[in-house]
Amino acid sequence: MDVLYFAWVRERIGLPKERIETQAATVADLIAELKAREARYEAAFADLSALRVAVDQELTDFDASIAGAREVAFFPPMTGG
Amino acid sequence: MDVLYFAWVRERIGLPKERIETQAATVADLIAELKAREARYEAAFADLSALRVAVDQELTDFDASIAGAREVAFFPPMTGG
Amino acid sequence: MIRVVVQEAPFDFGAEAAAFARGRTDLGAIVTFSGIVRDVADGLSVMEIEHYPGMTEKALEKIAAEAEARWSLGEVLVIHRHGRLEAGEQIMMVATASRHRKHAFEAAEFLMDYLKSRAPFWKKEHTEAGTGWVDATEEDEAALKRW
Amino acid sequence: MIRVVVQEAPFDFGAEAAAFARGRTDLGAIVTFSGIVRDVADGLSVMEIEHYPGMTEKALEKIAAEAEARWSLGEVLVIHRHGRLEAGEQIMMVATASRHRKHAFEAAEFLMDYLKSRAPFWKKEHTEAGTGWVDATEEDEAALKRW
Repeated sequence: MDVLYFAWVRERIGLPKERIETQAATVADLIAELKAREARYEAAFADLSALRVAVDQELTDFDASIAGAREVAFFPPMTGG
Repeated sequence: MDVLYFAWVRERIGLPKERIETQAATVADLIAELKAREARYEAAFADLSALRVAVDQELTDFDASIAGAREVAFFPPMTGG
Repeated sequence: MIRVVVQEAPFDFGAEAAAFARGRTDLGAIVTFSGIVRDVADGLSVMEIEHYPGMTEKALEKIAAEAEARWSLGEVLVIHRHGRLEAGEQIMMVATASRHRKHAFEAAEFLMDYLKSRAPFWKKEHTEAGTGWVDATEEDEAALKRW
Repeated sequence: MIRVVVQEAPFDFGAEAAAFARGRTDLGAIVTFSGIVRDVADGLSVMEIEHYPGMTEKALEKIAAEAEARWSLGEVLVIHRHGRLEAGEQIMMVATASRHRKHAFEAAEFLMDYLKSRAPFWKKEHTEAGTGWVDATEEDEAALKRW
């Protein structure tokens, strides 16, 4: 699936988008997998309260299923308007 | 002093403005004086709850003093906007 | 800064909206309200707006000054027409500019609520069904209690 | 009718405001909100707005549809820019048209509150003091509880 990063999450991880093959069942599982990879992921996902997630372009929670998802995006709280 | 009428008050009384010499102390006294004059005043001032008054272009109450006032205006509740 | 305009002539809503608070880079939030003559039922309608020259301007200035005292506003604009207006014509507009969107919104609502019931305008409608003065509504009077 | 526009290019606020709900003589009340890049402190500032192409449009459509479901609205417009904006430039606008001023006001405030915290935009400020992502505020999050 495609994993997207925006704003300072993108800056910390160092790229806007990557393709990840995963067996993770939920967003939380995917985060655990990413954090285990490298320090930059550990840093980006250190404080989940500062993060938001969208699965297939819908805002959702960290315990949401990602089974069959095409796209998971991580970003800080939004600041539109 | 000048007495002004607007909207249906003007239509009932039949003129927009008239000069009135009066010793009335308050708006209510002036109204009593006008009502005693002619049926069209009686009709216009029949229901005071449907009327508003301004003394020298400031909204006020029927018990307000008109001593020294240059201009008293009667009209229905306003419908601006 | 307060600007109050009472006139019979049409005004250009788009141009007024675009010019309002232009160049004020200290104000991030701008709200406008504009009122349009509605087609009452299906018959073409004409709206006649009577006002109290002299008092009208004073009342609008006072309402705008009150809004400036209550909220943090950089600019306030009130334009209100009188005379004969056809369906679809713009009757009036207010605009408020603030650093904060909440201030701009609340001040614009306040201006409208007061302008509806405390500025000396009276509307008469001419429709196919007949002619009559628009009644003030209890709803409009009640709206003032919020402030 | 809902119209949602997400674009990098500037838009003409006056022209959009003037064209909005034009000819809808059934709608008497029109509210617009527009947001402008403020000068942070005294240094000239530049605002960079990042967004999530695809999700942004969907999120704005959803927020606008929710407003239409809650209030009696004839027209809804949302325009939001992304990319690099200088102080004084218009970031976005919303517009609502209704028969009732209360509906038009509330719907516009609702759109703004949701757009602030639920549409995928992120602002980065470049000022003389440095560069940084704008933090979401508790105030903006709390504003959603009203609805």
